[in-house]
Amino acid sequence: MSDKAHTPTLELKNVSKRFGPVVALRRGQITLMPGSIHALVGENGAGKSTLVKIIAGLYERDSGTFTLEGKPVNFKSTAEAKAAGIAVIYQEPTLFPDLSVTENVFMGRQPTGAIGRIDKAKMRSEVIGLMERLGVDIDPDRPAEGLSIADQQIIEIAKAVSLDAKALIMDEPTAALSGVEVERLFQIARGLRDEGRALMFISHRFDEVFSLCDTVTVMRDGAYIATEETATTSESEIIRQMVGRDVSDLFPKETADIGEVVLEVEGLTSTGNFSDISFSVRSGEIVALAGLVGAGRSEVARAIFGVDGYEQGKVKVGGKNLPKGNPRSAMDAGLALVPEDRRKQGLVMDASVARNAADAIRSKLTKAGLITAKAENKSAQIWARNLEVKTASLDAVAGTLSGGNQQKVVLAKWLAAEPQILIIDEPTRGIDVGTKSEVHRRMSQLAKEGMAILMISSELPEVLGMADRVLVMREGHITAEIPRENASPETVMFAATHSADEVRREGQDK
Amino acid sequence: MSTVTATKPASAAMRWFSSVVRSREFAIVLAFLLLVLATTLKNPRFIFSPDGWRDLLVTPSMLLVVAIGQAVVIISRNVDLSVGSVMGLTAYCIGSIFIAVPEMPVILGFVIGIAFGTLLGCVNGALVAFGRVPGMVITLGTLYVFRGINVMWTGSNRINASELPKGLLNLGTESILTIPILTIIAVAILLIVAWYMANTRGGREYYAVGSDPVAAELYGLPSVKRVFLSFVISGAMAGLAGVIFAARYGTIDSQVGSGFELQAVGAAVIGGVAIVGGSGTVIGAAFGAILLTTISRSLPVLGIPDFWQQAVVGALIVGAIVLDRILALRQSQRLVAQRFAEEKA
Amino acid sequence: GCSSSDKAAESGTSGGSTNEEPAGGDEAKGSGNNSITFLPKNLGNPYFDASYKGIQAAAESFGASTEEVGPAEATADSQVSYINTATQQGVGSLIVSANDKAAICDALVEAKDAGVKVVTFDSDTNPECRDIFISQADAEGIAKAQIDIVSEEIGDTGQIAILSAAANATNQNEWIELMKKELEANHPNIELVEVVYGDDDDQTSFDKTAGLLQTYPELKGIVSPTTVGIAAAARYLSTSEYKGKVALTGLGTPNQMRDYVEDGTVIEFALWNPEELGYLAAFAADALMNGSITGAEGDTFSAGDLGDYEVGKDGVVLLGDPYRFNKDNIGDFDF
Amino acid sequence: MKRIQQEEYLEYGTPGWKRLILRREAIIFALLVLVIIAAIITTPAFASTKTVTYLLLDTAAIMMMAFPMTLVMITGDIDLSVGSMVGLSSATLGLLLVNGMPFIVAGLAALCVGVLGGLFNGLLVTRVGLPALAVTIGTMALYRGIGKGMLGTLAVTEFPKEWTDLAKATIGSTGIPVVVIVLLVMMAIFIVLLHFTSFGRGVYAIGLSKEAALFSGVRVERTRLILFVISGFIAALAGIYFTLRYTSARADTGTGLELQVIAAVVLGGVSVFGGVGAIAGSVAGVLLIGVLAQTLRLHSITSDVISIVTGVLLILSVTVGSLALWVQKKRSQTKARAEAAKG
Ligand SMILES: Nc1ncnc2c1ncn2[C@@H]1O[C@H](COP(=O)(O)OP(=O)(O)OP(=O)(O)O)[C@@H](O)[C@H]1O
Ligand SMILES: Nc1ncnc2c1ncn2[C@@H]1O[C@H](COP(=O)(O)OP(=O)(O)OP(=O)(O)O)[C@@H](O)[C@H]1O
Ligand SMILES: [Mg+2]
Ligand SMILES: [Mg+2]
Repeated sequence: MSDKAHTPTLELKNVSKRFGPVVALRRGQITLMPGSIHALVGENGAGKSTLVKIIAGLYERDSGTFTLEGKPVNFKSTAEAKAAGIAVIYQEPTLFPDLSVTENVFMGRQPTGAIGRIDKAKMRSEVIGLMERLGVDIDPDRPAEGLSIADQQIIEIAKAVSLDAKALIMDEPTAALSGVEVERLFQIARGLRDEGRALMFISHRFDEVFSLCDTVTVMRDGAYIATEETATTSESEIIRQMVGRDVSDLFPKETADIGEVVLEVEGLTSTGNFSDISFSVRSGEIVALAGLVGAGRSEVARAIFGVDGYEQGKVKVGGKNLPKGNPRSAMDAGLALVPEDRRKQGLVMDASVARNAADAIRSKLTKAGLITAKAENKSAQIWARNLEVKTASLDAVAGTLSGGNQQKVVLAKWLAAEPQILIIDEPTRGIDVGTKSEVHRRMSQLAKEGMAILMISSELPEVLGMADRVLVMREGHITAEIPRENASPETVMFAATHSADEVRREGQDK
Repeated sequence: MSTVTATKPASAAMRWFSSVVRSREFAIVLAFLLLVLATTLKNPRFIFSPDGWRDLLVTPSMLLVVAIGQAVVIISRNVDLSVGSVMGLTAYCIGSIFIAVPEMPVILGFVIGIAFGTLLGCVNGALVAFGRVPGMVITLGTLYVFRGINVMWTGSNRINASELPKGLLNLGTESILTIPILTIIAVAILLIVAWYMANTRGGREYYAVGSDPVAAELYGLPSVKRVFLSFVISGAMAGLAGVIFAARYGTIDSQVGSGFELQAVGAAVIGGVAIVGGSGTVIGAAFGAILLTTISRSLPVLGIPDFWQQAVVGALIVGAIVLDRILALRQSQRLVAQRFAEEKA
Repeated sequence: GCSSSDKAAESGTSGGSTNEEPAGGDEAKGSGNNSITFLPKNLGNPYFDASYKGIQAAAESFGASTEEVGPAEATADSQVSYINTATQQGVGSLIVSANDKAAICDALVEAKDAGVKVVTFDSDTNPECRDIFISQADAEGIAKAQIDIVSEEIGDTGQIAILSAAANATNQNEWIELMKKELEANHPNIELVEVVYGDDDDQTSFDKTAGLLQTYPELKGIVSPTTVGIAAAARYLSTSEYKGKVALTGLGTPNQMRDYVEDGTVIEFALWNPEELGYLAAFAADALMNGSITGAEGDTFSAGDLGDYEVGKDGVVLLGDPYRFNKDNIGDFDF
Repeated sequence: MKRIQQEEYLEYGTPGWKRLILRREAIIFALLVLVIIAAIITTPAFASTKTVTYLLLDTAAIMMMAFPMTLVMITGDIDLSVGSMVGLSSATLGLLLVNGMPFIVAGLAALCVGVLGGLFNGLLVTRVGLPALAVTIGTMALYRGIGKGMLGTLAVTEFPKEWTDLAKATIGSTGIPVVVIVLLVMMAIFIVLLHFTSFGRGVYAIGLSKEAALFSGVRVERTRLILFVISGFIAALAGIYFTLRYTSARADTGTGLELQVIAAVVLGGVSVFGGVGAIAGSVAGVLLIGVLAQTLRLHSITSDVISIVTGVLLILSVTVGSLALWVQKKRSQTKARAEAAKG
């Protein structure tokens, strides 16, 4: 028993992996001990997800050793890794959209009865139990299609947790979650740890790393840097190891002159998503739209931009009505939307980085009706450089970029359009600290230059750090509007969890 | 406690009933019944005569089995355009065997036909699954190749009914309790495949693979095997259809089943199998096949002039898929409204 | 589809009957090229298979080489490609059964200009596009033979229907017109209730037969002037409750119809011998190639075992009358 | 490694010439040239102006339809109704001519029918939200059926001679048909449209991800609708060409043409999943099938073999690429392993 406790559940040493000319991983190393939660941190593109995929059996490593409970293994497929007791939550949710939530959780290992008949009732009740444990309310019979990223992530977690695995690997599981769900996840993770399983946790949020993990491994440029006990190291130490330098202010908010109202939303209603949403954004102002996951914030953004329709209400830009359901005219009016799902909405994953970066300014690049690859590349270069997108080349397929770098390309694409109003849904999801402060700095600067910014964020520090004004949504309604000086974690969270009336009453009480 | 157990079965039955009524398949069945009703009112012999009854049941059996296989392939996000050619080649193969060995038991003929179709399906499946290439291109290729082989083999030959053993031909008309044997075979296979697709791990994996192939791979599902098997099933079904053709029509030339691929895809799509994979049922596809076959049979009875019949068939196909879509939209709107109302309450 | 016997729809139409290629014969004679290319409507059709046998037999007797090419499906545009190819190859003569009387015309004219002798048989083109048309029988004769048989069998009274090939098959349509005239003139008690089109496809013809029988409960007879149609209809009838109650006749090949004649589904049907038709066409081609005829009206040539033939108006050569097959004589034929 | 060197990623990874050569279109073109050379060597009759004439006349209709089909398939849709539209256009033209309309009017009416048919397809796909495959299987039967119903037993064979001659005329003694001029103009238009306009960028984006395209301001539904209309229009044009070339208006004209067009386009490298393909590839695909068929026919090889060769070519066109990719992957992996072992 004690012997077992000292053999690592999973150990990789000197692992390398190349994709053609791109070296994704040069010297990957990690050791997961049973009964422990191990954090893996590193900049975007450091090779974390690649390491995960090697563990998962999706990629074959080029060199290095990989042992599972002391025995060398060589997975040729994800099925083999799964059979060996490794459960993986990938960075991007991978659900079957047409299948029900229940089927998604149990695919390939459904409980069966006589002659292989699936026991559907049993499966359903187990899923209900799982959802209860995770503290979420998702209909087990609904198809995965149309679930928000957060809900999808939760199902991924349910899937992995219900697998009775020796090692649970989680690649940024919390990127799409807000505080409440994160806390639930952590409780479960701790429970699994106490059962003696080995867990690996990747995140760009250091507060999470420190509150959950026992050990932390830092990677940089595809190579292992160091492993420390979380108890004996500090955030700034890790950031230094990770980035190779000190990161200045994470929320470099600059004061800007607040000007005219440029975006006005009046009584926007869409059945089942949100109702009676009214607010305005002025030039030079950063307005945050806060709330719990599933509050309907993204839906509001999509409706404003015209990707979705709405039943009632008006959207005005610079005093003029915006036709509904027409993204093109929204763009022409100076609107830009950085959507929440970069994989499906933000980028054409199979197109090149250059094409993607130039996608929002196609009409601007057109000369005499013609557009050339040269013009696209030129404009792409500028923004790729500004945001330090890490890619092998401009014609690399966007899907091969690391998660955070994909996010940067989406930002590049929309900043290139030089919008008057920027709606930005989870601007720094999956972005590393270094770049995060860079994105924040740039947002501040753009506001200062007169841009109106509507920022949807589930990260409270980001909301509090960046916003001039905070709008809080709950279940499709705006429950509070809080000026910067009054915004605090308590006020925002209270509004996010109570109805407008209650919030008002609470305010009067004070 | 007792009240709970007492009401539970009733509500389960109710739930089942309402889910059946709401299902996509139900709309097709309804359309089919209306069609049969209208035609029968016009001419009662459409079902109330021995031949009419038999034809009503037996004629769809060929498209029905092909549609079963096609549905499995489409559900796993592929399409099999070679079914017509597989069917033709199998029909000729089985015809030739029966001519060479007339005393061969008919059941063996079915086995050989299915085996031969399976073999051709394996060719498709191996190319698509192991080559990891789109099924549409491969099967468009094998559509040409199999048909070419068929023409080359058959030459100007043609198998006539008179050359085939009576035992086989009788199958085309014989029935048990007025249900034609070919129909019984087709329905039995339909039920087996439908059960397999709905209730087994393997069956559900076709849906998963079709719903999102990338996710299926990340998840560790045996996608290659499933894609391969879907084509094998489709081949086997097309092979069976070839034998049914031989039994029912008796005359086999080199063009048997040409153009059948699009009918099979059409049947599956009308029956609610999403062309992008991941959803639909083989039962739906089967009803699509029955509807499609019966439409073209009832038009002459309904007095539609011969020249215009194909146009009416086309209009009805379009109408059926539009209607299905509208019903689906209504349904989802109602669900959203319901959810919203519940949330408010 | 695999068609039956086609016949010159145009044999009756007026028009330039002059053969516009006087020099062609000499050219071919000089080149000594006597290869024959046979282009049926489509491959895989037993009717044309029999014709090709006749062509081969004839070619063997006068020492020419033969070759069969053609599309898998009976469409005019694919036939054009084969005609063009034959022109490029510079074959001696081309024997064609046309899928469309006009569509392949230009290609044939081009072939003629290049010195290829063009013989149409079974289904003709416009007369100016070929040298000679070998006609199986004249249209009136074909129409009358079928009406005669069906009227005899149904007692010259009651409803009948026609199961044709494709809706715009010229030869079929001409026969059907002539049949209507014949009915009107000589069989006032017979009512033609409908003409349906089986597209020369087994399955379609089979299902259309079923439709006819259901739609018209009083139906007494079916005429199917196409080999594919009559065989499919016979097969349906033979297993249905209408067997022996509904008369069936038309144009069919003995091998396909043998069983149905023997089991009483069909009493009598008509056709000519497609092998002889091919045989005659090959001899006509040979005569054109060696320059002994030009295809002008009045030219005569010898067709081996079949004896001597004379070219008629519009360059048409008639094989003879259609033959009626029944229980007594069907055993003598194998095609 | 330090911070990434900026110049490294500011350029394309592979040099321009290499990208050009490795493109699928280039490979198909190379194959086409090889086949032509082989045909010239093995087939004496091949090297003549007649070959050029016949080849281009035979493939003109397919080539025309291949242009819009390329775009439609790049958006991830498909149009199976084009073959039937050829028939419907032919029937419309014939019927109106028989009823005494001037040719120009009848031709314009046929083109209108094409536009309407394309619009109907497009509306069902974009407005009702039905899958293109399903819609066009239905309209394939519908349009063919309407054509058949309109013409009935009629087969029109009388056309103004100047028009039928034009359809077959060649430019001087070059053997190049006049219709090639039309094809070249079309090709130029479609190349610009697909490869050098914002519209074309949208077409690719739609094929790769409709949702992402929508979020980038691409008018997804409108683009798809326009493409269906173009497809219908050009199919009708091909119908008129067919009718004139064969001097015969029939409702069954163009039966099965849809699969031939799709086969050629797919051979030319257009992905059936959308997002991938180029006009040049489709042109090469059409010509490759045409030249092969022509050569085989000159060798008196029958249609069954031609159909087998076409099929095998299609299969090879995708499997060889996949095999090459696999080999490349294995090679780079071994290389990476070797390097890792050294370092
Ligand atoms: N399939 C692939 N083909 C080519 N390059 C790839 C591929 N997958 C990953 N890479 C490259 O490998 C590097 C490491 O990527 P990886 O996804 O492992 O980063 P990461 O550490 O997970 O970053 P993030 O925090 O942004 O998720 C990146 O530069 C990426 O572009
Ligand atoms: N297409 C859809 N069909 C059905 N339900 C949907 C659809 N899209 C979203 N939902 C549901 O609507 C609710 C609102 O989701 P939304 O993405 O707007 O939340 P959000 O506040 O933006 O959260 P997040 O922090 O994840 O961005 C969620 O419960 C989600 O599951
Ligand atoms: Mg990652
Ligand atoms: Mg959201």
